[in-house]
Amino acid sequence: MIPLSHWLILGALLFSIGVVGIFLNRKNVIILLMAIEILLLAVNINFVAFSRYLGNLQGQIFVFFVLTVAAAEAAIGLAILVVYFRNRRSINVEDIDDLRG
Amino acid sequence: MMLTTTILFYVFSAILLVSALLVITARNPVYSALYLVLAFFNAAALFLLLGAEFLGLILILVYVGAVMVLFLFVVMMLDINLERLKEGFLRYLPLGLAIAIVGVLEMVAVFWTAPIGRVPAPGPIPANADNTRALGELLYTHYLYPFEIAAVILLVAIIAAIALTLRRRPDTKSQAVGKQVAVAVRERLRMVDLRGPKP
Amino acid sequence: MLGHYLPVLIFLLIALVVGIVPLILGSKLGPNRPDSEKLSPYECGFEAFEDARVKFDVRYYLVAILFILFDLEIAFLFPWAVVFDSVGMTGFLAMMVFLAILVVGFIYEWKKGALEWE
Amino acid sequence: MQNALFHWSFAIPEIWVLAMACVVLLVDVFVGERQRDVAYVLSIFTLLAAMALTWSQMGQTGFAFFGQFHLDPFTSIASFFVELLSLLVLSYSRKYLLRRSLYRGEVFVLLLFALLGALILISGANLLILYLGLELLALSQYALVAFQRGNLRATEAGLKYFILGALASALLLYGMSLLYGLTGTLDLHQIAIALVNVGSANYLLMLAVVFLVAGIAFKFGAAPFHMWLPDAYQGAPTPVTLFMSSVPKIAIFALFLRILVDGGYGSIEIWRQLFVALVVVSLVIGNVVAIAQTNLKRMLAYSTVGNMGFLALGIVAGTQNGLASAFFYAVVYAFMATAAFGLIVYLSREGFEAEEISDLRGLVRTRPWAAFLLLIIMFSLAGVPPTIGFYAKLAVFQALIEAHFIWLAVFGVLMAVVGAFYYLRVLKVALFDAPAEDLAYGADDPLAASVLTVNSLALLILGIVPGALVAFCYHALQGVL
Amino acid sequence: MHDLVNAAWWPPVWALIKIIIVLIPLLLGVAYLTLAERKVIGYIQIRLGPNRVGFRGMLQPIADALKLLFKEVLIPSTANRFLFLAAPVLAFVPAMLVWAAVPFGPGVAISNMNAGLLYVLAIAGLGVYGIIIAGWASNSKYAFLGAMRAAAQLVAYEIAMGFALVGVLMLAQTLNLSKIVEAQAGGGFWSWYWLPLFPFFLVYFISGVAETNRAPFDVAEGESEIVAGFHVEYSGMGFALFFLAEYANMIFISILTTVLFLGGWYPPFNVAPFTWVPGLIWLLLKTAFLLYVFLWIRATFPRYRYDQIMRLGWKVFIPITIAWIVVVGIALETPLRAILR
Repeated sequence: MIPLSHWLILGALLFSIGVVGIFLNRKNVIILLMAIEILLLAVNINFVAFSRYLGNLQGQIFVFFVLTVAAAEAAIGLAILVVYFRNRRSINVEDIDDLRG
Repeated sequence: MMLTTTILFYVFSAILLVSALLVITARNPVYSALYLVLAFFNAAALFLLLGAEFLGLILILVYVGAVMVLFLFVVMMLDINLERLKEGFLRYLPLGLAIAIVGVLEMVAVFWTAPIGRVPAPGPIPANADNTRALGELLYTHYLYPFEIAAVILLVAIIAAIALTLRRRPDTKSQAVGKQVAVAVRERLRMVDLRGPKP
Repeated sequence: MLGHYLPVLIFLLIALVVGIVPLILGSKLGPNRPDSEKLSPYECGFEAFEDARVKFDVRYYLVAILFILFDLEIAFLFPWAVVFDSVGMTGFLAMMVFLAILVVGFIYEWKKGALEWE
Repeated sequence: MQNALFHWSFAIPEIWVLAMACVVLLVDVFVGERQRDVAYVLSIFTLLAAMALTWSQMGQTGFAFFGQFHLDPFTSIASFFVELLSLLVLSYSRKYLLRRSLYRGEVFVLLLFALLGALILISGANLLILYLGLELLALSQYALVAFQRGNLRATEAGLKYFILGALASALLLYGMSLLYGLTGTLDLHQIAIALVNVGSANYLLMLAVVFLVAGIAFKFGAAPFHMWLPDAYQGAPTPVTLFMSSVPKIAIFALFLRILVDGGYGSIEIWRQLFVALVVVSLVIGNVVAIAQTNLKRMLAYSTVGNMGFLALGIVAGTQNGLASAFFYAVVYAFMATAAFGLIVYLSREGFEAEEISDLRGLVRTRPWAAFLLLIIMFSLAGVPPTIGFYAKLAVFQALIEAHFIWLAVFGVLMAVVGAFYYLRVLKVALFDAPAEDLAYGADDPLAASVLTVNSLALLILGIVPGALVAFCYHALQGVL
Repeated sequence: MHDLVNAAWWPPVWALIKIIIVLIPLLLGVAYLTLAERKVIGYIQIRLGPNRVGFRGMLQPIADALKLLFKEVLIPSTANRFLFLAAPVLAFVPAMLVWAAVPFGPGVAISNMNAGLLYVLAIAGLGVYGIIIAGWASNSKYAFLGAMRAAAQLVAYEIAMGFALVGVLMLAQTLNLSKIVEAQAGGGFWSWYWLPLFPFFLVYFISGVAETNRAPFDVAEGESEIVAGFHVEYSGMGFALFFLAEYANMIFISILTTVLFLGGWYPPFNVAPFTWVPGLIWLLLKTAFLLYVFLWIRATFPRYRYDQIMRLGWKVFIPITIAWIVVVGIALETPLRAILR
C-alpha cells in the first residue's frame, strides 16, 4: 500500500510546479491562471489524502468547497482577463507594467 | 488489487506531474489548456484511488467539463501572438529554479521524515461504499452554514461576470417573446374607414 | 469501489484503440493525393481572406462562465437529492435557501439581458 | 440537530446583510437606471441597521452552526467596526461614483457582499468558514477593482490583484491542509486541543505555519508579499481603494487571530519568528520606498505596508496586550486610511483624480479646511502626539517592551521617524507650495465633506481622549488566550 | 468457479468480455440506425429510402462504412495536424465511455457503479472537447463558428439536463442506475417516473435531442448557413468517427431516458402476457421507440433559429426545472410523498 508520505510528496511537487509556473511565467497571463488551478489541485490532493488516511470526511467536504470556490474564482478571473484584453488587445505578461513601482 | 492500486498510483502521479509541467512550459496556450485537462483527469483518477468517488467525478464534471471549456474558449478566441513567447523566460529561470528546488527538497524531506507519513494505511475501500451519500449527509446538515456561503459566492461570481463582461449593444436585435405574445390587435391593425367620396 | 472503475479504465483504452485504428486504416487504405485547392479551408469557394481566429462575441464567454456556475449548482443538487430522505427538513430548508439565493442571481441575469441572443 | 441550529440568531447581522444585498440587487434591476438613489439609500440603511443589530448582540457569547460560528466580544466589536467603515466608504463615494458612471447597483451589492465576507471571516471558528469568508471578501474586491471595465489601468490592477490574491489563497490553503492533516479536524478549537500534544518542534507544523503566515502576510500586504498592493491601490477606483485599505485590514487581522491564536496558539514560537522577519522587511520597504512616490495613492499603499509592519509588532509581542494593541492598531489604521483616501475622493472631480501629491499644491489657499483636515490625517498617520495614530503606535511599542522585544521596539521607533518624513512632505506641498492655477477641486459634495470632517476630527479628538476606544478594542481581545 | 472469480486476472478479463458484448452490438446498432433513419424519413416523406444494396437495402450501412474507409483523409494545410486528428477520437471516446454505466438488467452493466448517474453526466459533458478542438484545429472560419455555436448550445442544454436529473434522484434516492430502475418497479407504467416527473421527462428528452445536435436543434451544422459546422473540413474516417459518436449518443440518450423515466426493463403492465417477455427486450423496445421519436422529430419540425434555441434552453427549461424541483421537494415533505414513492 502507498504510504501517506508519497501522497504528500506528490502534492508538494505539484504545488511547486504551480508556484514556479506563476513566478517564472512571463509569457501569457492565461497560463498564470492555469498555474493557480494547479496549486489548488495540489491542495486538494493533500486534503483528500489526509481525509482517507485519517478516516474522516472533513477533508473531502473541504475539497468540495475548494472546488466550488476555485471554479467561481476562475470564472471571475477569466472575466477580468477578457475585459483587460479588450482594453489592451494583448495578454502578454510583460505588458502589464503600466503600473510600476 | 493492492498491487494494481499501487502501480496505478505511480502511473497516474507521473502523468499528473508531467502534464502539470507541460502546462507551464508549453508554447501554445491551447496545448497548455489541454495538458491541464489531462492533469485534471489524472487527479480525478487519484481521487478515486483514495475513495473520493464523488469528488473525482465532480472534478471531471466541473473542471474538465466546464472550467476548462471556458479556458479553451478564452485561449482560442483571444488572439495570442505566438511570436512573443519564450523571451524573458530564461532570464528568471536559474534563480527561480534554484529557489524552487531548495523549497521542494525541504518539503519532501519534511514529509519523508514526518511521523504522519507513516500513518498505517487504511484498509481497502468497501465495494458498496457510497461516498456521495456519506458526503451529502454531512453537507446539508452539519455543514449547512458553509453550504449557504457557497451559494453567496456563486451569486457574487454571477454578478461579477455579468457586470464585467456584458455589454449591451444598442444596435442588436433580439426577439421579445413576451411582447409578441402580449400584442393586442389594436397595435398591429388599424381599421381605416376608406369610404370614398360619395358619388 | 475501485473494482467498479477498473472496467472503465479498460474501456477507455479499448475506446481509444477503436477510435484510432480506423483513422490509421483510413489514411493507409484511402488515396493520398493532396493539392493546394483541396487542402485550403472551406470558404464558399472564395480564397480564405482572413485568418480564422477572428474575434468573437463576448457572449460566448458569458455563456461559458454561467455554465460553470450552474454546473456547480448541479454539483450541489445531486448529493442533496440522493440524501433527500435522510437529511430531513433541515436539509430541505438549507437547499431552498441555497436555491433562493441563486434564483436571485438568475433573475439578475435575465433582467440584465445576459440570456438574450440576437 | 435542531439545537445546534437554534443559535442561528447569533448570525442575524450576517443574515440581514445577505438578505438586503439580494434586495438591493433586485430593486436596482427592477427600478433601473433612473432611480439609482433607491439602491444607494437602501444600502446605507442596510449598514445602519446592521450596526444596530451587531450592537444589540454586544455581550452575548456562544457558538452557532455546529461550532462553526463563534460569537464573542471580538466578533461583535470587529463586526461593528467593519460595518461602520463600510458606511463611511459609501458616504464618501456617492458623488465620485456618480461622476464616473460607476453609480450602479452592482457596486453597492458587491460592497455589501465584501462586507459579508468580512463578517463571516470575523466570526469563523472553522478553517472552512475562514476560507469561504476570505474568498467572498476577495472575489467581491477583484470585481470591484476591475469594475471600470473600459479603463485599462483598473482592469490591469484587477488582474494583478486577482493573480496574487489567488496565489495567497492557495498558500493559505496549503497551510490549512497540513494543519488539518496534523490535527485531523477543521474545527479551530479542536485544533487548539490537538496541538497541545504536537509541540512546536514538529517540522510538519512548522511547514504548515510557514504557509499560513505567508498567506496571511500576502493578504495583509506585508512585505515581501506586498507586490500587488501599490498597483491595486493605484489602479482601482478611489472608493474601492478606500474600501480595500480599511475593511479587509480588520478582517485579515481576524483571520490571523482565528487561525493562529484561536487555533494555533500552540505554535506561537514558530509564527512569532516569522512575523519578526515580516516586521523588519515591511517597516523598511514601506517607509523607505514611500519616500520615492509621487502618486499619493501609491504613497499611501506603501504607507499601508509600513503600517502593517507596525501592526505586526503587536502580533510579535504575542501576549494578550500585544494582540489587543495590534487590533487597536488595525482599527485606528483603518480609520486613518479611510480619512486619507476619503480626502482624495472628496477633492477629485470628473477627469481629475487628485491623486498626485503635486495635485495638493497650495491646498491651504484654495481649500483651507481640507488642508487642515489633511494636517490632522498626516499627523495621525505619522504618529504625531495629540492624534490617535500616536496612541496606536504607543500601545504597540508598550506591548512589545512588556514582552521583552526591546531592540525591535527601538527599530520600530526609528522607522516611525523615517516614515514621518514622507507624510510631512505631503504637508509641505499642501501648506507651503504655491497653488497651481489650473487646479480645480471637486465641489458641492456636502455629504463627503461632512463625513470627512467628522472622520478626521475624530482622529484628533480620540487622540485627546483615547480612553474609550482603547478600552473598547482591548475588551474585544478579553479572554482570547 | 469460486477460484476463478477470485483470481487476480479474472476481473479485467471479465470486464473485457462485458465491454465486447456491449461494444459490438452498439456499433452495429449505430450502423443500422443510419439505415433506419433514412428508411423512416423516406416513408414519412413518401419515398422508399435506400433499397439497392442487399435485400431492401440491408447492406447499405456496410457499404457506407467501406466507402468512408477508402476515402482520402484530408488535412487542411493551415490546420493543426495533431489536434485535427485527435478531435474525432476525443468526440468518439466519451460517446463510448458513457455506456460503461448503462444497466441492461438488474445489476447487469459493464460497471454497476454507485455513482452511475454522476459518472454519466460527467463523461457525457466531455463530448464538447471533440467539437471545439475540431473547430479550432481546422483553422477554418466556418468550422470555428460552428464549433462555438455547438459548444454554447451543448452547454446550455447540459444544465437543463442536469436539473432534470435531480428530480429522478429525489425520488429514487440513489445514483446507481440499476437501482433507479428498480425504484420504478411495481405497478406497471404508471409507477414509472415519467408521470410524477413529467416536466423533467420532457425537458430531459428534448435536451437530449439538442445535446446530440439533432434537428431541429442542428443550427451548429446548418447546411445552408455554415455548411456543416465544426466538421466541415473532415473527410473519410475522421468524419465517420464524428458520425459514430453522434449516433451512439442518440442511442445512449434514448436508453438513458428509458432507464430514468420509462421503467427500464420493466413491462408496462404487470400481468401475464407482458411479464413473459424478457426485460432486455422491453428495454430495447422502449429505446427503439424513443429513437423513432428522434427521427420523427427530425422529419417533422423546421429548424430553430439560434437565438430561439438559446432562449428555450436558458429561459424556458432552466426555470421550469428549478420550479419543479421545488414542487417535488415540497410534495415529498408533505403526505403526498406516499403517492410519489
